[in-house]
Amino acid sequence: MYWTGLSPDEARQYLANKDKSKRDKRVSLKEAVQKFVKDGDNIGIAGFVNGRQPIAIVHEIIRQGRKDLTLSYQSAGLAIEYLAGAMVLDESKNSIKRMELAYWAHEAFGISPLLRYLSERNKVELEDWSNYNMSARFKAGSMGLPFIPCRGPMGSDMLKCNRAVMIDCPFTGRPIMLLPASHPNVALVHVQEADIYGNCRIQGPLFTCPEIAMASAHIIVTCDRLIEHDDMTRFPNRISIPFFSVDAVIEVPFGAYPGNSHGVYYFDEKHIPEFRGACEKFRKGNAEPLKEYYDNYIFGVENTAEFINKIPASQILQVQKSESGIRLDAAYTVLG
Amino acid sequence: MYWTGLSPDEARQYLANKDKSKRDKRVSLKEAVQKFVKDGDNIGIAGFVNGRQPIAIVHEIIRQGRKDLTLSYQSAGLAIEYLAGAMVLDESKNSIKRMELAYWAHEAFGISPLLRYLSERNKVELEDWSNYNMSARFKAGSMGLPFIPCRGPMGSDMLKCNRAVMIDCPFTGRPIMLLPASHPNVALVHVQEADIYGNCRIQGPLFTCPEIAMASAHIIVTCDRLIEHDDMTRFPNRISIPFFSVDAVIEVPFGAYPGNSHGVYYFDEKHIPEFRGACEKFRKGNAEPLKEYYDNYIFGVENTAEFINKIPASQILQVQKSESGIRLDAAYTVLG
Amino acid sequence: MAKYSEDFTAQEMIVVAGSRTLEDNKVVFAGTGLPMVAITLAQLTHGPGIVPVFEAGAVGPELSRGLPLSVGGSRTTYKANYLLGLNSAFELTQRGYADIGFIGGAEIDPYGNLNSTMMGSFPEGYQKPKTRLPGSGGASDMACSCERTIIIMVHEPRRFNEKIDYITSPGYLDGSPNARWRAGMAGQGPHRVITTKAIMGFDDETKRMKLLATLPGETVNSVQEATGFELIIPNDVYEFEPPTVEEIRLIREVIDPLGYFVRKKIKE
Amino acid sequence: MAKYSEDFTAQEMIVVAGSRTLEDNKVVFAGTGLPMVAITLAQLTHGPGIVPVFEAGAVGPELSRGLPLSVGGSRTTYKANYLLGLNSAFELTQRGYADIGFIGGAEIDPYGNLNSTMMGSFPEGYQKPKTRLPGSGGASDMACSCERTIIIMVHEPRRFNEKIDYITSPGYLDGSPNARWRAGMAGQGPHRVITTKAIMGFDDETKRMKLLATLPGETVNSVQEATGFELIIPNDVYEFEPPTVEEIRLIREVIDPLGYFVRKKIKE
Repeated sequence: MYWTGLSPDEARQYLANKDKSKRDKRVSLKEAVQKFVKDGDNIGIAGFVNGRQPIAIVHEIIRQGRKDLTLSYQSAGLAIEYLAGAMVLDESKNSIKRMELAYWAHEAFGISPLLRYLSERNKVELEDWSNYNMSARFKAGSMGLPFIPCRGPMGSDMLKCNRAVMIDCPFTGRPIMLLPASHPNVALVHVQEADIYGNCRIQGPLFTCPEIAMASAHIIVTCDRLIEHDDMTRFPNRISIPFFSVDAVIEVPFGAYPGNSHGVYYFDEKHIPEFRGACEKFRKGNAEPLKEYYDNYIFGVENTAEFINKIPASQILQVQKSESGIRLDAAYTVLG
Repeated sequence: MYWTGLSPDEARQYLANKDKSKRDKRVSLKEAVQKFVKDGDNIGIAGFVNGRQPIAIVHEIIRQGRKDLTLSYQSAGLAIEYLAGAMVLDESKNSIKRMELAYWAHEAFGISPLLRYLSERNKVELEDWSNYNMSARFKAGSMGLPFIPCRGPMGSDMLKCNRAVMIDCPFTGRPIMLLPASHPNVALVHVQEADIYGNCRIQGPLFTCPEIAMASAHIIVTCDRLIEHDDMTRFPNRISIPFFSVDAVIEVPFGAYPGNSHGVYYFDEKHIPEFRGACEKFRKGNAEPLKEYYDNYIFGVENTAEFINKIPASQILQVQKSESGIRLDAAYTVLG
Repeated sequence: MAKYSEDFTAQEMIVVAGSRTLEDNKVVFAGTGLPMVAITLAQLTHGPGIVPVFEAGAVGPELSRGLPLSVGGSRTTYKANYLLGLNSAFELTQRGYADIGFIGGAEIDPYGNLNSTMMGSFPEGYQKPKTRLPGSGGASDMACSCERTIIIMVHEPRRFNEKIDYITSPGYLDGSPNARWRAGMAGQGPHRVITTKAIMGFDDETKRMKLLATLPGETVNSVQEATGFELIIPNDVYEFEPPTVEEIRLIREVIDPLGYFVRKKIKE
Repeated sequence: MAKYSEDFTAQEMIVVAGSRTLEDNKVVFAGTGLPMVAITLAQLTHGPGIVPVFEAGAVGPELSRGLPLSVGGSRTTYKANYLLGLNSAFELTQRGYADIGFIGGAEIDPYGNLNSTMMGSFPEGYQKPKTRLPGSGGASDMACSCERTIIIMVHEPRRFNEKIDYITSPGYLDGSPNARWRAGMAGQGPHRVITTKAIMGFDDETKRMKLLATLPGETVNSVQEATGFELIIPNDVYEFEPPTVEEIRLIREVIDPLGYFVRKKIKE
């Protein structure tokens, strides 16, 4: 059995020795990526398809350049497409070595052009799992267990090429599947609200964010807004990731744009097709639109604020206005 | 391997065939106990020590009389003590056959007199586990898994007399413990707020209540207050037990008294010693105070409202006043 | 006004058929795309008590805030009755809470096994497929653990094959007796296959696909011709009731006015 | 005013010793009773950054609302930084988030194995013990999975035995090399044993209990006499600094004015 990222025993030891004190973890996104994302890392990508994907962190990784990454996620869209786009444009600067995944596409916005491009050329090693498999693998990691049992997908061809193990249940005698834990080197997580110590409050579906975060050795959190610690601890039942798991907290408004951040902004139904369209053109042989997209929106800017500034204000106002998600449970004070 | 309650396959089949429609589930506590609690049942006791224990339901069970019960819980206090008291007073009417437990005592209020009485006379079959073991067994049940791995307590004598199985992890090669799922016939759960369909919002520590509820074939919920369905679904992230798991909902103010219901009332620091003292006297040979206690507070009343009415108002006001727990996240409308 | 619509697309027909197949008051685990549209239509017509479950975490929401563009999108959460994450949604399903799983696929075999992973040779060509598809997502989990599944497919010969390239979502596996039970699965398997041409079920004995009804404009022959393997054709194949004017109006005006899932060519 | 208190009980001494053993800024998983009092004292003195974890679910609360009467009581939750349930608390612990577990027991052996289940013959007498104790609770989980444990005990000969009747919470098991690792445990095992008479640790090689310090009023001999097995007595045993006036004041006036845990005779 081989492990990507950390093995369960390594992950335990790493965390046991980690400084868990409650301290101000605000840094710049540049510093956070410099410090916690290394070439060759296994990276846990939080969010789900195009909901709360860590877009701002991924853009910064692309600007800095990282190679030989293993990407672990259940279902993802934009975050992976952006990393893949950077790879196909300049493999010497950014590259994905391997993916442990359940789904890479964009649901209503269409399939992933670059999944087809990369896999049909065998440029990325794939390990297919189901959404529950990947979610449960992170869950096992976050629980400190080397594996977790699961009832599916038995009989699927996924089992022929992934590390799941079938056993006979020692209690019922029936076959059951065991999934090895996933412990990424670093988790990239975007949430609506965090405090300066790293406590995170997630609105709407939690996806697999708490599990991915707590399974990983390091966690970078971006949030749409930093709030007062006391506003966070007033509702402890609503804290989804406790401070001591988190290494870096960065307030990045629109950090999941052009995807959906529940209760804050909806999908940008113009910008997602704009980016995806450029990827599709690349797949069909025309690299220029994708190159232009990156030069304009990623390499041509310093940060997410500048990226957002290039989007027509009407689009930004629209994604805020059309967001139907549940707003905050309570009043809060935004940190100035 | 033997199962108490339902086996994993029985539990799956039972639930697959169950009516999961969203319908008004209010009934009287009498009816709920008549319908869902049978002689010989494995009963999952929710709450933790003396916090949110299902006292009102247990008192009603005692009034109706149930025999040969298996009680499953992590740490419990009053709920079990009440059932045990009923048993020692009249074994022909109420009896506990077996307990799957981690701890039975009252923390600051002292040990359990009747655990000593019953076990030292071998009147109850015991299966010892740890708090995490029992919690994880319910969790496995609620997840639809026949077992769940766990890292403890290896090397403990508990493993010699319970159904845990040690295996070598197929991924790391290291020993790990597997816990069989627990699927009680019925879960007894007290929460602060529920709606008429059975959705439950728990304030403060969740204990193992969601897992016990969702592992069981039937669930009886008592709540300190019924609230409007729309007030419940306004904060879906705070719903701890979804309606389709629940069979019966009963508004029983003070349904966990004399224990703590987080945010509503604190421990009654007078009444708990009063009851526990009667149990201790019984253990030491004087049955009279315990008999009087039951005649006065349980058999002599019809329901929890009458029980509460026998407590000095000053005590009731005190447990409300001294409760320091977190109050509701939001305004709500109490159903009239 | 006429009861039945005279102008509808194959995609609209599939949504109507899917919707009508859903019983009221059941818990329905919804895959992305057409299943979401069909569930919404059912809720607006005969099934107001349907409890949708979305794998990203939302359970029992009202789908009245517009068509969700994702099973994790904000519109899946309005007045939800439970809202955690993927693990909790799939755990509910394993436990037995999901009466129906509603999924799609790119390719299907006679036993209802689905492929949404890759076209090409497997396992040799796994790392270099001819066509790479998005992957399982939650479909294989639903296929295993929902009590029954309903499958939605575009009906083309290349998608209906005696042998598929890759089994992503297990149906009745090789069709042998109790194959699913012996494999360790909890759910009972595929209940219906709804396509652009027909409604199909499965033979109780052989577990092979069986024609139940032809959709408007189709015949038993046209369905068999569009199917890459031999269907069981019983004597009582019936014609499916065409979409009503009201159903088509709801799809076009209320549920998917921008045509995200319904007017587009169906893709996986 | 004198720095040191001249009037304190054995229970108060144990709380002071427990408190001083806790480093600031560590995550401390608190068993019920005296450990809760000791953590609160540490937070009020040298360890304001200690992060308490309670097995019922509360993580990182401020313990300023009065002494919790239960590890699941409302007073464990004020300004908590995470608040789910037992599974989540123990999962954190398995994962490596709990630096210290702080537990008690009724009986202990030289390797730090604890009994809080039963007195009598085991396994024959399991269903009819001589004395039945409350059971493990979460102590055995803490003993296995917290990175280190601190044990609090009443120091009486009958509680310190070469062989205990029942191992509830594993220490170093039989003391053989890597016994805990070989058994599959994640944590490193007992760090300190704090009693009404002494502070003890464990020998690195043999894993047997070793006297480190005597509490005020005790000597090496009085400690050994109160111990039912032979302690390792190194040359550098020191006298533990007596409780300060301020520590005793905090216990009596601020933390446990009603004497729920501290003035009572310690029981398990």
